[in-house]
Amino acid sequence: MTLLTVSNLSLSIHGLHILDGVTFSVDPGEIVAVTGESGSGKSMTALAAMQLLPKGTTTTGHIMLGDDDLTQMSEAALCNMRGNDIGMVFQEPMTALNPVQSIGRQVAETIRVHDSSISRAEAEARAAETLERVGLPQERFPLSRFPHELSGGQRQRVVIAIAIALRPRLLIADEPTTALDVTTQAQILQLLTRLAREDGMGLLMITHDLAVVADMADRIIVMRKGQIVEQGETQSLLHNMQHPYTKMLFDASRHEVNLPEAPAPVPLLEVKDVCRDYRLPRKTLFGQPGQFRAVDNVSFTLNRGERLGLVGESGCGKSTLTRAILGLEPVQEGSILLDGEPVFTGTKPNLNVRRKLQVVFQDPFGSFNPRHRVDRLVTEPFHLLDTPPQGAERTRAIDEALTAVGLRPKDARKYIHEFSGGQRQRIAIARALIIRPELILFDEAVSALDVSVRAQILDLLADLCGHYDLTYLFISHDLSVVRSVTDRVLVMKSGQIVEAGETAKVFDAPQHAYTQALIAAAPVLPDLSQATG
Amino acid sequence: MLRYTAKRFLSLLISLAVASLVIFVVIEVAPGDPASFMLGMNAQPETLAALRTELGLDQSRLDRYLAWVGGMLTGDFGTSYTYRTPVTEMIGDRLWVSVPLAIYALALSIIVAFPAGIYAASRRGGAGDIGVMGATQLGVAVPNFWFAMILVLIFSINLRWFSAGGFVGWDKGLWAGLHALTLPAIALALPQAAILARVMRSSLLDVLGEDFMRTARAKGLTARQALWRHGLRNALIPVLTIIGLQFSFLLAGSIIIEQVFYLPGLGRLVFQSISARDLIVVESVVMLLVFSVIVVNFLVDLAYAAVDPRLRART
Amino acid sequence: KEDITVALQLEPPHLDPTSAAAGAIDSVLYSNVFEGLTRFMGDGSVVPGLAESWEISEDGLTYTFKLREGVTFHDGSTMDAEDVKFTLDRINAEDSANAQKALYSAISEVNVIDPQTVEVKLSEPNGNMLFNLAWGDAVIVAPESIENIKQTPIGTGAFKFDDWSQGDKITLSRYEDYWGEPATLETATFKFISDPTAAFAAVMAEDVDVFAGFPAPENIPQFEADPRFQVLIGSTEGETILSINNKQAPFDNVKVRQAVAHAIDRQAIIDGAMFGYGTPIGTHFAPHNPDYVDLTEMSGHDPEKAKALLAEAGFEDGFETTLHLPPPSYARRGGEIIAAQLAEVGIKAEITNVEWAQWLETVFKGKDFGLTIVSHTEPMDINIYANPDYYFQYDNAEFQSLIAEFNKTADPAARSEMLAKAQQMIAEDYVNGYLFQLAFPTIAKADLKGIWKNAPTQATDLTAVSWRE
Amino acid sequence: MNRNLILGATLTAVFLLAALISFVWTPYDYAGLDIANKLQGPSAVHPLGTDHFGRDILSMIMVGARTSIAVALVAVGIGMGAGVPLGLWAAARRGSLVDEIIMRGNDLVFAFPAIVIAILITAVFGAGAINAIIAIGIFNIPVFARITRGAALSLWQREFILAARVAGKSAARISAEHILPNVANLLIVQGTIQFSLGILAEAGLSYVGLGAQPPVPSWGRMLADAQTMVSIAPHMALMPGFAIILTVLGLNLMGDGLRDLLDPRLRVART
Ligand SMILES: Nc1ncnc2c1ncn2[C@@H]1O[C@H](COP(=O)(O)OP(=O)(O)OP(=O)(O)O)[C@@H](O)[C@H]1O
Ligand SMILES: Nc1ncnc2c1ncn2[C@@H]1O[C@H](COP(=O)(O)OP(=O)(O)OP(=O)(O)O)[C@@H](O)[C@H]1O
Ligand SMILES: [Mg+2]
Ligand SMILES: [Mg+2]
Ligand code: NI
Repeated sequence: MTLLTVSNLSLSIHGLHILDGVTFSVDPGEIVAVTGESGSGKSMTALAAMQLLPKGTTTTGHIMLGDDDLTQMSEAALCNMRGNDIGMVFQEPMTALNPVQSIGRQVAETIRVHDSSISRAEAEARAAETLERVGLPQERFPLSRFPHELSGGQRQRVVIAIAIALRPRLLIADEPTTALDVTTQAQILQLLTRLAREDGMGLLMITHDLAVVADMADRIIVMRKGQIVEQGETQSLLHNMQHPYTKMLFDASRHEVNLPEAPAPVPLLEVKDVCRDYRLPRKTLFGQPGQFRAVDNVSFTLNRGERLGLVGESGCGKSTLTRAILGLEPVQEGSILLDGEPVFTGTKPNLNVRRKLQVVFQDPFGSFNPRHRVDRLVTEPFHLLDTPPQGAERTRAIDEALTAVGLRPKDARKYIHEFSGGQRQRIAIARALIIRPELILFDEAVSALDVSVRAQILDLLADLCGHYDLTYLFISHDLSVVRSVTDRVLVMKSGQIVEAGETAKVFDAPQHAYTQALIAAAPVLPDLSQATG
Repeated sequence: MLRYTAKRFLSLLISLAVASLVIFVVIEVAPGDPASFMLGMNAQPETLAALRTELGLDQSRLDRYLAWVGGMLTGDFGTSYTYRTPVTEMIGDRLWVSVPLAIYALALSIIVAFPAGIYAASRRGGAGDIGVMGATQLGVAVPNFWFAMILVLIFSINLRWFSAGGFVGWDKGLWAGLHALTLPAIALALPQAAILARVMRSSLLDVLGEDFMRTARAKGLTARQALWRHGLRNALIPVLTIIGLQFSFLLAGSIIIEQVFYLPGLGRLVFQSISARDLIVVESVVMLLVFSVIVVNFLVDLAYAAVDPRLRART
Repeated sequence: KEDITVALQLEPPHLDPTSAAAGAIDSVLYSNVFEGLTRFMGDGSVVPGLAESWEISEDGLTYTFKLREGVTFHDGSTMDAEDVKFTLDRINAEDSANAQKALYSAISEVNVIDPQTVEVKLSEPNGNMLFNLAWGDAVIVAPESIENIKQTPIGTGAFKFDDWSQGDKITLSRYEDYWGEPATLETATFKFISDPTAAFAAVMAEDVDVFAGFPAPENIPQFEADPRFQVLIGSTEGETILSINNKQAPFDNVKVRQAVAHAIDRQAIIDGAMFGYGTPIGTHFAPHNPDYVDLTEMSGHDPEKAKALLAEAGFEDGFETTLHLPPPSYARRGGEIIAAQLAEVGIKAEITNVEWAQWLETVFKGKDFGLTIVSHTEPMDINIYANPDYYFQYDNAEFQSLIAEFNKTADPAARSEMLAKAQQMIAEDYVNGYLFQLAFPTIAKADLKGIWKNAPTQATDLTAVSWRE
Repeated sequence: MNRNLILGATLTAVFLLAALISFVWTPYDYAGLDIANKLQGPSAVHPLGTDHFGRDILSMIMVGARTSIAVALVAVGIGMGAGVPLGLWAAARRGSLVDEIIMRGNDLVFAFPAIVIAILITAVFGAGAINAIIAIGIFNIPVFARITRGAALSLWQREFILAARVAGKSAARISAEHILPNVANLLIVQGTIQFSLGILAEAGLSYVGLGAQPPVPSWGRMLADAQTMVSIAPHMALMPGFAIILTVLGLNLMGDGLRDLLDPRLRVART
């Protein structure tokens, strides 16, 4: 018998259609993955199952949990059901917990709220047990801890503990790992799978990471614009995709680009023994302020025309290194030379060098002043030139840059909010290109993008390499992306470079234990061409 | 914590030092001489000179500044020019009116504002919300001295429920004291309550939109339970800031209200002293007020830590 | 009921009437706590106080006072001739802080004849001496208690000082060993309410039993209509005048001063600022005084004449000047009206509201003003016109010698004549704009009796006050 | 459009208009005394009645609006003029000594009891509109400095600022080009709030006699004059009281409305 049956669910918020005839089911012990582009209604489907929809929502259709229709239930009955029969794990571990309550209390609350006869001590004992199950043993993570005392992955486990404390029949997990680094992500996914398998719990998991989907789901649901475009058993769906959108999605995830050959090695950027310390607040009154070494003795050379990758988990110092190379912050030790000139002389950044450098950031939304038009935005680097182009010359430069990244010259008069995320990232690249820099730094430039958009940007990059002989440093935590757009790669951990070498070599035969762990943890899409072929 | 406290203490000392200098300079350049004020129109020159010597006004400004600051460091604020009593004693007396009044007003505004803010937030967009918010807009717009006038007109002159002002003294009993402070406290509390209710509401609304509130609901808590158990404490942090600011304001800002109700509080003392050019009293009271603001802010910071464990760790 | 709460506008700065000019000290303590050799009665007459009787020598240079028997200070010590000598010597001492030192400067010597007899010698005759000795500045104090007198006043009156909670109230209680008729009231509380609104509210709410010198005349009709209260409108020694800086151009021109005087409509000021309470005056003299000469006609309201005078003085188009207004409402309100009236004849008076301290500094001491409004509340103070350095800077040798002469004269008829002449002189010189004699409104509970109606000096004499059964 | 904004803007406009009209026309001379007709209640002749000198209250309120608005506006101008650059500067040099000094200075000004200082200032320099403006303006400076710094700090973390730095722009230039336009909304909203507080403050100061000097009317002084007459001529207190309340209400509503309008976060939440 099925656990959750959603039939013909349609949903609109203030008259705006969000979901349209969504029908699917989840069996006990089954893992069902929901995937699809951003805004396709995945989260809304999950919230509908919890009956926690935002105000002003109207629904039609049925959501059956066993024999009960959730859409018909009273609020009291729903409260009783939530947490007891259905547990839910939300996307953002940093904010999903109440910051001012200890984790023990938050877990115990689920237990006590549904059965007030349970004593506080007993509830805490059970909370401890649950936390143990999700890998937070009492010896190291006592109940009295507060959320801020835990890492993101650990917090996410607490959220899971809250959701599974009463062993619900169904667990809904809405993108439970997007905010986590690959190694932690692997642990969480493992945990969820175990829970489903061991307890016979139904798991409805929402994710946009197709590798994860393919890896662990029994069944896959693909959504687009509020509709289910395709669903089926994982293996059969993967090998026999019907809907073009599904195909496009999977293709884009696996997208690889062909880079032109790199020219003969001539050093362009030389980073020698660089260290960057952050001052920490003093611990004691007269004690020395603590130092945190975010970049620790890093050295490498980047040759002209070379495409270098930099990978490593979140917080390992990648962005700090970027800022040092850009000359935005001084380094404490070592030297950074571009074309033989230091990027930072004395206390001032060297404008001569700055001019040869540009950068593209991760956030396609935050990278632009919302109050300026595109022409003004992309010409900002002209400020570095002694004689910035004026009038017609300037217009030509803008047209050229925009055309190069696949936009139209007339986009120049628009504001940034009139563009999609992918288009914004193109504009960011146009801004980087406009003064023809010797070196471009990409700091997580594609991490925030949809898979399909990401594929386009990567293509653009490869294309530009052909036309402009780009030299770049590409920073990402996404190994598959780095693999396709770089010649050489550096692996960074806790501020140090632990491994360096040709990209293909490093990925196929990692030497350092950390690199191995990183590569092992990264979920990979099964090579479908092989299976079908 | 130690370092934090020490740092705060240092900035407190610097603030006080700067404040003392500013106050002294500003007050000293004010035209008007305490001695001639005391002696009035028909004062004889030699009488005046004698009085000036007696008050120490013939000393140089620097000497007087140093004497004043030196005295303060030993807890001696000097002697009032006009009243000839130790300033410390006078301030002490006045504090017995001003501090209870401030606390009373604050308590009133909290009692009104918290439920109103919570009610409005939980009925967001509804008639109740609009009603409460409209009332708070009005509350903020009403000048408190005008409100005080109206209160006196209605409750003292027409209904005669409360005395029109003055303070009976705490020796008449707690009840009598509170009764005397009721109208001034209401007048003071009105705008404060309105502001507080608004802050409470918007802070609660912010919290209600937080992810952890959804987590709480997913656990099976009702909307009300989630609000009380998870919403309030988090919403309290910005509210505390405002309360801290308000307390300082109430202590110092009640000058006009104390004037309307002729309460013998700090505000009136300062007002009288300014017009009597009782410089030493003005200087000392202003110093005290500055000090109290800094101390209250410090206490508010500590209160944050009590509410928010994240801050406990940092300090 | 044996207690009373009296409200006053001003709080004394301290409690020694002999070392400050503040009338507020007298308002609380005069006759209640402290007594002098002579004293004022409610009608302004001077009667024996601690001196039972006196003799004045022929030449007017020696006064021999016979003191009352059995007078004790509140600390139990007896009041005798030594105390009188101490008091008078202290006034004239080098470092004396007495505000009215000039009144007593004629005293050259004080001799104790026996415990009940004091002889006071003058360096020149002074017809005002008995009057001067009735002032609060000459009340008898004891050397034993002089040290703390500013906080703990010890006198000989019917009430003794109990407590002062600064900024709020002073309490007195009956002195059982009083030499004369003991007070009927057991305790008296003086509260200080300067704010007119608060004053009104306090009386209305019956928080106070008496408000002596009620500051808001506009509310008086309401009290009159209310059977709970009685309203006493008394007179004061306060000549309210528009003071003119006689040395500042163009006011050094008597025509200009005269124009100002004619521009002013006294009645409008009395009605507008004082709601009808106040007696018009035409010179610097109290109308209730038998020697008063009504000269109001000399400066009647006549804007046309004022304009003509201005034209004569060369100010066809008027001129600009300043008008400094101290805090009392007679000045602030009167000032607004006067400014409007002056504007009608072309004089533009820019109003500056000042506090007392500032007024004393800039106007009184600094003489940096064109016009100002102030009430001169000292009794018989026409002699200020004899002081060329006085803030309005009237310098007339003839007037000065007249006053000098007057001070030496003891003959009542001659004195009256001289006073009339003095009044005439300043009115003719249009020294200042003479507005009105300040009224002294007292609001009291209907069943109180024995309250002073007038204020011959600033006093709130409670010795005869009692509640009707 | 938003209800608050419309209501607020209407109220504000009414008083603004009244103030402007008063320059060319008032029903009566605001300073014209007519003691025979004092303390008249509202009537066809004097729509809002007359005061204790027989002056027309409507005319006085119109001219008083001028005073209130001028004082509050200039005080806000001072606060913004000094506070915003200070805030921008502090944010640009965050963590440095300059930042520390500016912020501590702010704290210090905040720590001073505003009303006491206002009274002191007017005691020192004399009562009058100009000094009231200075007194109110000084206490606006830290408000704007703080708001500006707070918003600017978070903007400095944004990547478009980093991009501007990569383009080699100086901190001053970035502050002017990128930071200021992006905090403008916030400043406008805070501006209306401070404006309304300024009107209240001016009323308070005038009430204790330290604001604009006669014969120029001011709402606060009208209230002070009315005080003792509340029981005989309540309209004298009610009219200027309502004028203050309605203006402040209008400004606050407008501030709220503007905030809703300008804050995209709320805009989304509302749809
Ligand atoms: N509270 C809301 N009010 C109105 N519309 C909303 C609300 N929340 C979401 N939507 C809209 O509903 C649609 C579906 O949103 P939903 O959150 O389900 O997308 P999603 O598939 O989870 O996307 P993502 O992968 O980005 O999380 C979107 O177009 C979104 O803009
Ligand atoms: N201003 C700062 N003060 C103190 N520590 C900092 C500061 N900025 C960064 N760090 C620390 O330095 C380390 C490296 O940070 P960095 O931003 O370079 O990481 P990253 O590799 O770019 O991570 P991510 O993938 O999350 O962007 C982190 O541990 C971070 O906490
Ligand atoms: Mg989602
Ligand atoms: Mg980074
Ligand atoms: Ni007189």
